Amino acid sequence: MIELYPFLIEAIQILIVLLFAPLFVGWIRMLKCWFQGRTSAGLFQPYRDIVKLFHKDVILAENASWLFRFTPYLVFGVTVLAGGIIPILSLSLPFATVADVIAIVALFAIVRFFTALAGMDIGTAFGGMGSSREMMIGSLAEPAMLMAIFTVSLISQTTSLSNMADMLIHKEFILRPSMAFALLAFVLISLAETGRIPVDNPATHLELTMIHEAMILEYSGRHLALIEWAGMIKLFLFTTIGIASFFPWGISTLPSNAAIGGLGNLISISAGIIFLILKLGFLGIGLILIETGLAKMRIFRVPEFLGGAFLLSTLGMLSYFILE
Amino acid sequence: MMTLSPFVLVSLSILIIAFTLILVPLFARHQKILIYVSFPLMAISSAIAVIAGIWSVAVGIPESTILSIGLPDLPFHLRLDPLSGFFLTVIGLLSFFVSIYSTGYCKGYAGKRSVTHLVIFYSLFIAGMFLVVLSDDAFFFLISWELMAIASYFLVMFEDELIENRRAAFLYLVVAHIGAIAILLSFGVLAGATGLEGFSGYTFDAMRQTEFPLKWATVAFLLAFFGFSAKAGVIPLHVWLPEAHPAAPSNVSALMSGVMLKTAIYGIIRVTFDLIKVFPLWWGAMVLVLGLITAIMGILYAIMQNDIKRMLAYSSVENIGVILIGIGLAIIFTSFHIPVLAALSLTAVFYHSINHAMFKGLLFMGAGALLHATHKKNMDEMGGLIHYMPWTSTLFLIGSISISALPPFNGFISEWLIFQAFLLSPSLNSPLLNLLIPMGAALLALTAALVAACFVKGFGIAFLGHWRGLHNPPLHRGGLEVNWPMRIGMLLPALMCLILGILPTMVIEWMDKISDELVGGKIATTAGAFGWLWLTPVAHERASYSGAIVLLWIIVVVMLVYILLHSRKTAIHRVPLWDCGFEKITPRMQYNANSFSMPIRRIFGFLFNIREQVRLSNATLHPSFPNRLYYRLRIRDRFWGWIYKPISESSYWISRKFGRLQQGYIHVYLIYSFITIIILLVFAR
Amino acid sequence: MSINLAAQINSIMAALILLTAFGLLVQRRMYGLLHLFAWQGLFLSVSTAIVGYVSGAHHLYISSILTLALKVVLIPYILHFLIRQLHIHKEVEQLVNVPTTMLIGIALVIFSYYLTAPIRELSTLVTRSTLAVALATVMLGLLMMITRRHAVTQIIGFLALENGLFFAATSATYGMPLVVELGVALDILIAAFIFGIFFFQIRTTFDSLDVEQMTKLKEED
Amino acid sequence: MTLLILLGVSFFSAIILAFVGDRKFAPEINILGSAATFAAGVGLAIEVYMHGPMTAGGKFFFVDAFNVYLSVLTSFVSMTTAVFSRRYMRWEREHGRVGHWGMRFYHAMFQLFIFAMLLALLTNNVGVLWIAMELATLSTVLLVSLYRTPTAIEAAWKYFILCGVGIALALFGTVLLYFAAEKVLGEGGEALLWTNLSQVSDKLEPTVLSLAFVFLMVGYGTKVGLAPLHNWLPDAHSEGPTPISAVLSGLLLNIALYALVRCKVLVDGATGTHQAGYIMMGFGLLSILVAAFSLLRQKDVKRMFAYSSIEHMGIATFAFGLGGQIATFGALLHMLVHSLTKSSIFFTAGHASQMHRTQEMDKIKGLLRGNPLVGWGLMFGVMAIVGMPPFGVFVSEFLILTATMKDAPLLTPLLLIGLGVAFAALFRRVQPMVAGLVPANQHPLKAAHIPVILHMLLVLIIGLYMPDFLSQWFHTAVELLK
Repeated sequence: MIELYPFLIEAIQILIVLLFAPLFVGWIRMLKCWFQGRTSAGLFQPYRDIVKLFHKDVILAENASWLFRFTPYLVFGVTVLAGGIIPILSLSLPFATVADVIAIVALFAIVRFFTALAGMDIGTAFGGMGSSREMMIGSLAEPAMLMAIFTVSLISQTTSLSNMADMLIHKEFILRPSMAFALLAFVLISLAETGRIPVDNPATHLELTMIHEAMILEYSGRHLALIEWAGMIKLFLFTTIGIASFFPWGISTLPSNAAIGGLGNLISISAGIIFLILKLGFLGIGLILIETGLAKMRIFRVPEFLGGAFLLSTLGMLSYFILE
Repeated sequence: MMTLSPFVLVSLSILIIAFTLILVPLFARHQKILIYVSFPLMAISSAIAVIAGIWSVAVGIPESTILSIGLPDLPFHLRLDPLSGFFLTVIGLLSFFVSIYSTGYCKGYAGKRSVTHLVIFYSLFIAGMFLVVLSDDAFFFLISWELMAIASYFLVMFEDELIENRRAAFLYLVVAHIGAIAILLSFGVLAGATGLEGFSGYTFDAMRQTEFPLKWATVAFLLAFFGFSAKAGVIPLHVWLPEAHPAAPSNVSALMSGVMLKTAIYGIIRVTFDLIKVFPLWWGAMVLVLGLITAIMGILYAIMQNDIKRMLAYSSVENIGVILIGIGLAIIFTSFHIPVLAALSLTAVFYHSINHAMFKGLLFMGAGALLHATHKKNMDEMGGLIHYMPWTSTLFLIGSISISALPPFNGFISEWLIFQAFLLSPSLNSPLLNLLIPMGAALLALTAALVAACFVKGFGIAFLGHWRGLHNPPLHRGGLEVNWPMRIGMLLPALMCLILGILPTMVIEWMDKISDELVGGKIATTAGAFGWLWLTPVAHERASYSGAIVLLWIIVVVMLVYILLHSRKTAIHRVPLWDCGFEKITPRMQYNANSFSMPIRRIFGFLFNIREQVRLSNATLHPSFPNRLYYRLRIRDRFWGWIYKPISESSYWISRKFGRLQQGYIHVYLIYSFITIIILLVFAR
Repeated sequence: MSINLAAQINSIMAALILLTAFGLLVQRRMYGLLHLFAWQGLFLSVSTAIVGYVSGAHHLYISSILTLALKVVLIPYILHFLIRQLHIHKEVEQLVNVPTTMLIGIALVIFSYYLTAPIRELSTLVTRSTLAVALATVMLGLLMMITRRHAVTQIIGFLALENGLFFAATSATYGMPLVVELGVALDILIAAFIFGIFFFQIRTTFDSLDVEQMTKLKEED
Repeated sequence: MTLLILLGVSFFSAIILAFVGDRKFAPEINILGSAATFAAGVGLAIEVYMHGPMTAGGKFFFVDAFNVYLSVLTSFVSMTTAVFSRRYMRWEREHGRVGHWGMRFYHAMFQLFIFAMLLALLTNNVGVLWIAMELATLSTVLLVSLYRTPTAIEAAWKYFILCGVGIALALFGTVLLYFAAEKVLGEGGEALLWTNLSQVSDKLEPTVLSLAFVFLMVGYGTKVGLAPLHNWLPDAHSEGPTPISAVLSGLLLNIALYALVRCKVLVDGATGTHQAGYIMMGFGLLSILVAAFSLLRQKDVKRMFAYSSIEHMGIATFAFGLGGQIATFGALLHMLVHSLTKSSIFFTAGHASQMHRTQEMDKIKGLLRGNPLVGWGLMFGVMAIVGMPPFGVFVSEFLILTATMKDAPLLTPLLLIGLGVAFAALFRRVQPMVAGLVPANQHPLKAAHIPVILHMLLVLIIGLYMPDFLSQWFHTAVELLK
């Protein structure tokens, strides 16, 4: 018989994903305000926004097709699915085997694909612009992302995230140039993928610089809420992917079955949660340092930025073959 | 009395085609009846062929027979083994769908022009493809190969009153024929190397039995690879493809792009793995590099196109590139004697072949539906069709998702398998590969991402937004939807895309015999080890994927969220566009195909021969406020200038020189004979 | 008359034939050409008769008579008739000037001698040495066709060439089998009529027999 | 006996037609005569097939597998051409391109021409072979100038002079051959009989024979139309009436090649080297290349196909020169399928130019729609001639190419360039002619379909299934030509 326990952990993780994502964003915004010497709206502002949006009516453009209305649900669902797969609390999640890292990247690709289509659906100049730019960025970021992850998966001889993390934890730690390259590349890419400065600015509707915002311009009410929430989860997930593939230490490694006994697991899980919170906190600070340090770049500087990331990740893979 | 066997079935299906051909003249007068009789017959015969193919792959025992016709000492040999069985299945499947589709599509011609030729050559075309995979000796192979080529040539030239169609057909035929000659030569080399007298060396069996010396094997392989690449559209031999596919009727271009290119893949695999068998590493490297170039260039060219069928054609080039990558890897692994990995890459190859057949067929049929409804090929004159063609748009969307390798559809599986193969390659030691593999993986990843961009453009421009056409924005909603046969013809491949996406383990288990026969490696044992639900190509701790669960999850969550959100009634207000408070937006303000691909054009522009003209009408107050603006963009394939133009020009130059021989002066002619005889006498002496 | 004497006479004939061939090569006037050609035919028939006498191959007499009839009487008469009909008895200039033609001709004679040298070693016939002359005559005929730009002169060159062939046949091999000889003679007769017709056709369509005009059909443009 | 009928019929029908040439029923007589000839040919073929090679008329005639299949081919194609010329020449007569005397002349000469070719094929005497060749030339010279246009006369004149000179050189070669032969066989007619020569060929004097072969090569080569001696051919083909072009390139070239091959066998026997073969290969390759590249710049439809004939004769010559079982088999087959295909192409091209009142290809359009038979006939004819399966030419080219690949691999690139260029050139021209809408300058026409369909069917059948007796013949012929 299948035991419920693993699924319990799975449930906890998904819950954490859903709840922590806005919190993380709130944390980042708060930090940002502090760094810029403003008073922040507080840690829980994102929750309020989402709830508020959920209660609003939906204002839909006349010529919006079913695709436009379907996209938010799909985006949300896919993102949550990814959240169920990435080892955040435990390495032995029942869903971990559903998709390996390539598939996870592909899941994010689905999100992008449909968001871009939705952006074109309503037939505005901005929507098209956003989609076009998003696809351009994506088509450069996605391979770079894959390459960065591949470097790690070459080292750990697997493409499933849990096993990668597992390897890293249990192998003795060596400083690998390839890892360094991969990490650097990964950071750049996550900035681009999650639409942060210097690639995109989540906080602006300044028309000509919009990318992600331009696509979802026409969304409102619960649709917008879903998309925003999914966006937050995406940011959260990228961070946790980074954690899982570069600093997995602290994630619970115990095989999740009752044989070990509930208690040990519970401890390791809760320890995992604490570790997670700490890591997130630091990563948030790092992110903010970057964001306040850099200025948003022109759209046609972005390819160079991403090309750099692509180059770095490829270098990482090469250096694995050459140096190690 | 003969017992029923795959071979009997396939002969039956070919007989049905012959029967159809006999029927055609009877109904030539009544076009509608002709359409309703012939295409269903073709569908039946294709279905039978599919059964035969699946069956023969499942049993995995080759059957062969010898017809009594052919050359005096070289009768036609036919053979149905798992490899040919698999490709028979692929061809049969798509031609089954397309035949259903054609019943609806060809009605569009009724009254306008006679479809008799279309029917004849369509049947011949399918028969040719069947025979190609069935033939088991060089001579018969070439005959069926050229039968296929000629038939498709006439199909491309079907609407022959247009000059560009004629040019396309001509280009296609020339490339195809040169390729065929190369294939002929490679068979000649192989037959010569068997050392058998007379014609007995020309049977594939004889070639299978012989161990070829490397020198001859290399010559033969290069010739064959050249020949088949010409058909498959490997860059730089791809130029005919984007010309011919738009020219042909859409059901034909679906077949050409979906399965005719696959016959070339079949040829490469047959010659390399079945006939030659042993090969050095560098063949694989060459194929891999060519595949990478083809893939990346193909998709970049595809993104630049505005004609939807040209776009699809170039994307076929890209897919062929991906398949070649797999073949290259398979060759490499085989030359390193790692049968399991070779089997893995070959499985990826087969999987991608059938996938591409499905979604490219679907997409071309969709393009045909667009053509059928709007009589346009240029995306910039469509737009907003999702409101007018709900079925077509949905099916086209599914095709786009599958081709963009997004889970849970089929495109993802094959791409995923190839990535796995890439990531497993470090286990072999060769400095060359250590540099090649990462590059390969990177370029493949880039390609995959660009495909998504390309099809967002394709679907977005053609189906979404407002009607972009200058005049006649189409009428009421759903008004343009195509007839039922066409919908069914598109629906079935869409379903196949989903099935292939969620049940990979079963399919791989089915097709495992082929790679076992060719490279002596199986992966089904490991692939299905974790249960039918999980695809674990090598080992479950290495990598695993379950399309079914992904699909299930997405459905569940979406439903859940939907229900949750709709528990409380919130109104939906339909309002005009907001667009940042932009005033009076017109459809002309939308992003069009050119503007969509502009960022990528900026990045990769150096690969193309681009001429961009912007002219402001002079009567303006200030250059920044022109009242009219004229923009023109021309994107050319660089390979024309690099390869094809020089060849044609030089041959014309030579012909001018030869023309000098004949000046019309009889004295000069006499001098020729005079000099000839003097020279010969001097030699004879 | 002894064999040697016959052989000597035959070689004199050969010399004369060669001489006439050269004469044809350089002769400018139409009638002159005609007469030279007739003379060549005469020499040919004489030498044929002599060879026939020497070898005792009597069918050679027939062919000698044939030659006399055709090459000395009939064809010159036809040509004469045509020339008068078509008023073309004027100077006919050449494409290549005379000295060059002569030089080439001499070179050809040497060449054909060098060519036939090994063969005459093989032959046992008294007349073997004349093969070189025959070949030379053929070559000279061809050269004449090349250098002359007038239809009639080309025909004469052609016929001279055939004289050379006949001479080769008789001198080198004591004559071909009779049936062949007859057939060849017949062919020449037909040919004669055909070019007769041709002269009229050309004349009527081009109102001159200058071959240089007939250069419409060509490749270069 | 059948042999005498075979020759006699055509000869006498020539005489008859010389008198009744322009009557209403003259074409029918023409057809009847050639049909009878064909029947006799088949009869002869059966005899030979039953009893093997035979001589007749006191060793004057000699029939073996090689020449019997050619004579059947000759009589067959001449029959179909007669059928074709019935409608074609009537049209020409009605449109006043040919006059009363022209028709008489045409019919008589047509039969005479057939007679000459059959004589050349069947005679046992190398000298008579030469005579027949000359006769064949002379009988067609005035047919080429039938239309009396300046270009026609020019073409005929060139044909007459060039082939005359060439054939004269061939006679010189024959004389040399006789010169060598009479030492072995003694004087008299015996010494020129092929049957005797072939037996003693190894005793013949090599130096003499190699000299002889040079003259024969240039002589008969001129008639085969090998570059650089080919210049008469395009002119003659393009200017003469189409039936004549059809038989010229379909049959006469074959006969000349036949004579050449016969001589080659002797020379090979004597010299024991492969010299003759090399010379033939050289001529063949040169012809293929020259013809292929000249094809690129053609404007006149019949002229273009004349060049394609040069190319194919080049291929056959090359294959004969290459020697060996497969190559020779291929060459024999190629002679057969080429003459079938090419003559049917000329039929359709002739009708096409009648429909458009011009031979300029730029003005010929929309044949598929205008006259399906002519259009598809031309299309498939060209597909066949460029060597596309499943037509017979593909088989022969398949054999020749693979043989070349085996014996002279370094020459294959040249061969391929030739074939590729010819393919592209022909299609580039033919496609616009057949495709497209019917132009204004096209007039309907009652075409003669039987010959075209018959030829194409035969070529198709040979391509898919070669009957046993045919391959038997070829194999025995290959043995003869060893």
